[in-house]
Amino acid sequence: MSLFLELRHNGPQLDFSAEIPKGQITALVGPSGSGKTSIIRAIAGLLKLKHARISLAGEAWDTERAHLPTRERSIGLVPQHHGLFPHLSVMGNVETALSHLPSQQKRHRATECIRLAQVEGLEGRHPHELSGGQRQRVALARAIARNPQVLLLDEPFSAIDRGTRKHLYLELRRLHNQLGNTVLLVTHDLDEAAQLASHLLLIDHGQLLQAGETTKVLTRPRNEQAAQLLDIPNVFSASLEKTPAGLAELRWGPHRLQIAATDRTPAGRVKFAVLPQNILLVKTDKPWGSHLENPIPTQVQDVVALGGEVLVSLQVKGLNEVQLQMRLPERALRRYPITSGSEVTVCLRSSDIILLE
Amino acid sequence: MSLFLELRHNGPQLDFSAEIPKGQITALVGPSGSGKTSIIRAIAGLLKLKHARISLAGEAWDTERAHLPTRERSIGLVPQHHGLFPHLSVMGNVETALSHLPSQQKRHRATECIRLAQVEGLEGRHPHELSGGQRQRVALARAIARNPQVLLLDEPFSAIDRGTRKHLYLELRRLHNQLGNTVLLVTHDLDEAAQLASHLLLIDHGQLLQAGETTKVLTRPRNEQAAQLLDIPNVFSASLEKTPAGLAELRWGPHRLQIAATDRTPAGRVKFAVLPQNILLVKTDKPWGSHLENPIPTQVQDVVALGGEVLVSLQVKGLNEVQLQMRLPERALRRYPITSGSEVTVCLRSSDIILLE
Amino acid sequence: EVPSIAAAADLKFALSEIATEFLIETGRSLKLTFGSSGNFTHQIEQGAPFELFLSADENYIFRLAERGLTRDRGLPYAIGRVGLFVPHGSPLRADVELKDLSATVAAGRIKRFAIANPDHAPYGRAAQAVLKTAGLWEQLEPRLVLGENAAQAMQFAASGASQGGIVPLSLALVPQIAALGDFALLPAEWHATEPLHQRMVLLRSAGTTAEAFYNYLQQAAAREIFQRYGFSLSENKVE
Amino acid sequence: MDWTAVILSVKLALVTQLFLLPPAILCARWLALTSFRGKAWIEGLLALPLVLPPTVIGYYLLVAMGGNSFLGRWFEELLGQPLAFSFSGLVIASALVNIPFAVQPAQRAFEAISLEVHEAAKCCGLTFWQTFHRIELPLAWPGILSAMMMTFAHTLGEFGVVLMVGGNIPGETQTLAISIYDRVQSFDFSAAGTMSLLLLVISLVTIAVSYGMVERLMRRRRSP
Amino acid sequence: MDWTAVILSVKLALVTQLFLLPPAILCARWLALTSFRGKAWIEGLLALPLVLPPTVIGYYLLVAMGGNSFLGRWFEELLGQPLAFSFSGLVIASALVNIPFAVQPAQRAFEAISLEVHEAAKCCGLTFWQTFHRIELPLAWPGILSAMMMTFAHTLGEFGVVLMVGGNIPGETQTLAISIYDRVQSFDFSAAGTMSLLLLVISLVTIAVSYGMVERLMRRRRSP
Ligand SMILES: Nc1ncnc2c1ncn2[C@@H]1O[C@H](COP(=O)(O)OP(=O)(O)OP(=O)(O)O)[C@@H](O)[C@H]1O
Ligand SMILES: Nc1ncnc2c1ncn2[C@@H]1O[C@H](COP(=O)(O)OP(=O)(O)OP(=O)(O)O)[C@@H](O)[C@H]1O
Ligand SMILES: [Mg+2]
Ligand SMILES: [Mg+2]
Repeated sequence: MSLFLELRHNGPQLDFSAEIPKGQITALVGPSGSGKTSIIRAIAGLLKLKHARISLAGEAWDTERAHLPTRERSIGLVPQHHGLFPHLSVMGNVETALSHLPSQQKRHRATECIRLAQVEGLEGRHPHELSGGQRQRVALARAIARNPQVLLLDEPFSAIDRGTRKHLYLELRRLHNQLGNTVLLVTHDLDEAAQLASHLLLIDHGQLLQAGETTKVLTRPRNEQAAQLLDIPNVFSASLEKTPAGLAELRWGPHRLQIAATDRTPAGRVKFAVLPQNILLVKTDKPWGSHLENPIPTQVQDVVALGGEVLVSLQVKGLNEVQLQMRLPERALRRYPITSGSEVTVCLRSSDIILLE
Repeated sequence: MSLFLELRHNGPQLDFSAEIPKGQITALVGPSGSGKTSIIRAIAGLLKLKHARISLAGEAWDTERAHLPTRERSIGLVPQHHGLFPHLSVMGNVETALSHLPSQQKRHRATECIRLAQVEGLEGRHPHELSGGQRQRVALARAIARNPQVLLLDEPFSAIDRGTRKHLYLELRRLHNQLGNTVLLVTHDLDEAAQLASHLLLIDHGQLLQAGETTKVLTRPRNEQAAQLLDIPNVFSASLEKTPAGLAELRWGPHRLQIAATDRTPAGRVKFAVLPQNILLVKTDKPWGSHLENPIPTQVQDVVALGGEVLVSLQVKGLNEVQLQMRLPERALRRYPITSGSEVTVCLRSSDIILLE
Repeated sequence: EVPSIAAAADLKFALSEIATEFLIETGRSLKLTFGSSGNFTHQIEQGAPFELFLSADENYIFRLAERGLTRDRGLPYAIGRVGLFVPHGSPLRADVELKDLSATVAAGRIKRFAIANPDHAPYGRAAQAVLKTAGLWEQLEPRLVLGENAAQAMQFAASGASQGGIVPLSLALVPQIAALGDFALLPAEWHATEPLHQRMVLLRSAGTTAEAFYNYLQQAAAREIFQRYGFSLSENKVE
Repeated sequence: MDWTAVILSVKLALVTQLFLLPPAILCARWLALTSFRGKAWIEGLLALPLVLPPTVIGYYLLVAMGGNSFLGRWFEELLGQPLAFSFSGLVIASALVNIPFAVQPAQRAFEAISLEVHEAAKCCGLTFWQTFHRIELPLAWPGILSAMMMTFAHTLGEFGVVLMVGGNIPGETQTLAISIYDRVQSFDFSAAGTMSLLLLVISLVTIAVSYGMVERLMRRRRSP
Repeated sequence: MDWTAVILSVKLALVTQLFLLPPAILCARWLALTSFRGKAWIEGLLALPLVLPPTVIGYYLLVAMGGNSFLGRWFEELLGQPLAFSFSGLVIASALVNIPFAVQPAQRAFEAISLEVHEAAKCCGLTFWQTFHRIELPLAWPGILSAMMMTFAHTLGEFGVVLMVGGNIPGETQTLAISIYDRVQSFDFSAAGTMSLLLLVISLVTIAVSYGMVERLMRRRRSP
């Protein structure tokens, strides 16, 4: 019971197969040009691929032989470029998606969707009289109007400010809870994915890199490419050694890092990653003692403040080429001021070290 | 020596006057539909307003009487909807902005801009063969090609992933350092503003709410509306009292908050704000003692994890309607687990309390 | 039922007047349609609902008769005459002997000279014959502009766009045209090889009114009107 | 003033539009939105009525519709009267020669509708006809108006085909254009002048008012 | 086969385009991109050459060009030969009656160019002419081709005006259309048929090939 996809094409390049859980919000994340829009359009039946098998809970939409026309697929689409009807008002645009309803119900339902999408008051405007974000929300209202089984949202919030976005997140979640429809959300914003989506598909060059629950994918990249896409800067090479006690250890230049037991990965060269927010700063005046896990001596290279947070670049002692990125709340530095050049020790807790494939 | 603006119009509504510092990157931030695009278009000379005075370093672009045509303004524009020429290849699109150069130099400069905008390899493609983010970058390449004195970027990175965005930030900054041109950047992303812009204009409903250096504006909203736009949830009412010692104190329900000395604000009802990341959690096992500034007893209502960070909603004791939002790194909760219902004390340091107008 | 009558364009004024007389006398009205005789022939061959056809060229009548579309081979109603028309402002003078025309042509001062298209217009053939008789054909041929029919040749000449033209007498007598230039009637012998026998015929579908009008056209009253408009019927019977 | 002819002309122009436009618009839409081998040849064929001299087309149509042809006899049985020299015949002939005017502008207008809009219509679950009349037709409106105006003007002014097929029968097939032509042929310039002026004024007013209306409509929706 | 007439027809069609298209396209662009009071009336005026019967227009043009008119004399002095019954006169007449075919399709095509694109051109610092030939013209190409094809076809087929203004002079003003007409009038149906067929084939090939080329061009750039 899911939205099953198997897509192959070139120009746009696609070699993709995935199952999107039914009744869940799934985020589709990947760099610009990776094929997200193409996948969405293929599901909508707007892009005909060399090879496409698409089925929703057993109902075949695309097979080798058949191609269900778009209008017969129960979908709602917010395209990347809104695609409103230029000759119709906002109300007219939304009502167009409701042609199956009698006129009064149509007006009622359209008004409701316009309210949900936070564009009430603009019903009589034509698309060219709207701002970019308003157009996007009208497109959202139009997409949800038919209560589609599959809601395809191609960067639906890209032109919308944080405040409005929050309301829309709430409404989208509420709507989704009510209807239990399958939502596929294309986004560049990992926070957005984290807040809205229970599942996440990570793609690049038209290929699936990693799929799974959002929090898992976000904090446990499977390989270097995924780590890069998830914006995790700290990816390093080390060699894995198994200790006689059945434990594993990473030899990272002169340092040894204890890691959580791993059976799968064989000894040898490996890559590992650490999230910047998981790097602990050892405060010299605190009695940590035995709490110190994998302490690494470093020298501060650079401190950049980013509205409430601080990004610290650390040079690891004994590993000249290696830069470690650490993220701290600004407040943390008030009491332990760190400046470029100062020497600090950080901890990489074994449970925070992610072995990459 | 700046870009001076005085704009008034209705439909789109504008009542705006500001000076944008020359040779700086200034962010234009405001909710969807607040008039950002309209301002950009007015500066470009594409939107004729009821009243417009625009001048760049003394050179009048718009006055009561005169209107300098767009092509004579030294601008580069990345419009919100890219607006590429559909019949020209990527190379052709960029070269079109270089019609003043001889053909060979044209090709050279276009290639350079295409590289800067991170779309090399796509020179021969037509716009319909590009992804949304690629189109945006081509528009960027075209806008910078002429080395304009004023670069107008209307959400230029909205469809671009984090990784590519970072490269573009770097390139934009480098370009800006080289040329010292004036950049006006429309964005919804406060992080983006913080990373790129030295100045920030906050607008709503076509009106200027606050202008100033980015970090100042981001951490010191002037009024409640600004706080809301900057996504600061903790805005409360209290009454200001001056102590005999010349100090000031806020009476907030049963609590008293010491605040930094303020001469401007008269005693009486005031609003104040605290950034969620500036709320300190008092760890019960730590010997804080006299460090405790403005301690507030609260009860935890809700804990939401957001990829590496945690949002905690607190119910302030004695103030039933008041909810305090606190942001912590996830790690902080590992050692002091907090769950819904537990009682915690937090500190609002006097320097972190922002009095609003 | 009011019968449709097809008549050559140059009969417009004459026939309209006769039809009015006919109406006064008999109380029966007619639908008159004027146009190119060639077109009418095409149309009648395709079953056009005309009951009487007055052609500018008897050959059309014979063609239709051969195809069995007419009652008989009809009767002549007039013999056409042509003359030289010279618009005001032209270097040419209108004389009956075409002397001035010869001189002007020889002097190269004729730029354009209008006749109807001899390929298919009888007046064109007559004009050609006239010019050949006068020995001017060779010189004038490169200067000719060819009207689709006699009326168009008349327009060419009357508008002043051509310096002169050989046109039907019947048209030259129209007051509007007479005001635009001078006219000299040429002797009929000059185009003896191309006599302008104009013939009318009742078509197969002709009803009583058409028959009555056909007869009326042969009466003296009608002849008199024809005569006035330049359609004389010579004494010697053709046929 | 020949009012019978005026009325006949306007009637012919309207009836021609009535019969020509629906199939022409559908054909234009089909040509605009599908792509197949040999499409250019079909487009070429549809332009051909412009190429032959009207009188010659008229002649061929006359032969086709005349009592001697299969088609002519068939229609005669069907309608009880011959097609040639009747108003019906005139409408058919007029519709045929106006095909290029009706199809081309409409086709260009349908082609100009963006892919985005077509896709949005599909995603809204609209059927072919819903898409056609709610989305495509309103967006193609300026081009369709061009088609209407050119057809209208050309039907008023057309006289070669009409003369040949219709036979210039007053009240039945004598249009204003033919009537004017007759006046000019018989050198009745003042009547011809008056009638031409009337024809010009009728047309000018009709066309200008229609364009004015569409322009106001379009101003409401400049491409977003 | 009357090859002189064939060549003359094609020459007339080409020369007419040469003189008519540039001003017509500029005028179309102007009408498409500016908005002013009374614009609809200008559009209406430009459609009027379609409204009058060709022979009648031809007659008025003949009078205007004839030796008795001011214009006629002026031209005669200028060219050394009268305008009426000359190829030059034919070109002028033909250009005049083709105005509606040339302007309307081009105007619709210019109107269809999106505001975005116009603004982008301005921001790229393009001058009026640069914008016109690098951006607007290529984008309006399908409409301009429509204009060209309709003008081409109509010039080939037009015969009322041409006959009146040209005077049917072999080699100078006797076009193929007139030649065919003459054949039909003199009941030479087989020659008329052959020549019609030739005219149709020439036109069909020209038009189909042009459309085919533009279609391939357009496929490269379906709206993004
Ligand atoms: N018609 C086409 N021919 C060839 N390549 C194409 C075509 N359309 C798209 N592409 C390429 O296919 C890739 C995927 O495009 P797609 O629009 O799906 O990307 P995306 O993931 O949505 O990117 P973005 O985040 O920038 O919108 C891009 O690299 C694009 O350049
Ligand atoms: N032609 C118009 N007539 C009336 N109102 C208009 C018109 N164009 C825009 N507006 C309104 O003016 C306001 C400002 O629009 P603008 O496009 O400048 O907003 P924006 O700040 O760029 O928003 P966004 O972030 O959504 O792009 C919007 O509320 C919009 O609805
Ligand atoms: Mg995309
Ligand atoms: Mg905007």
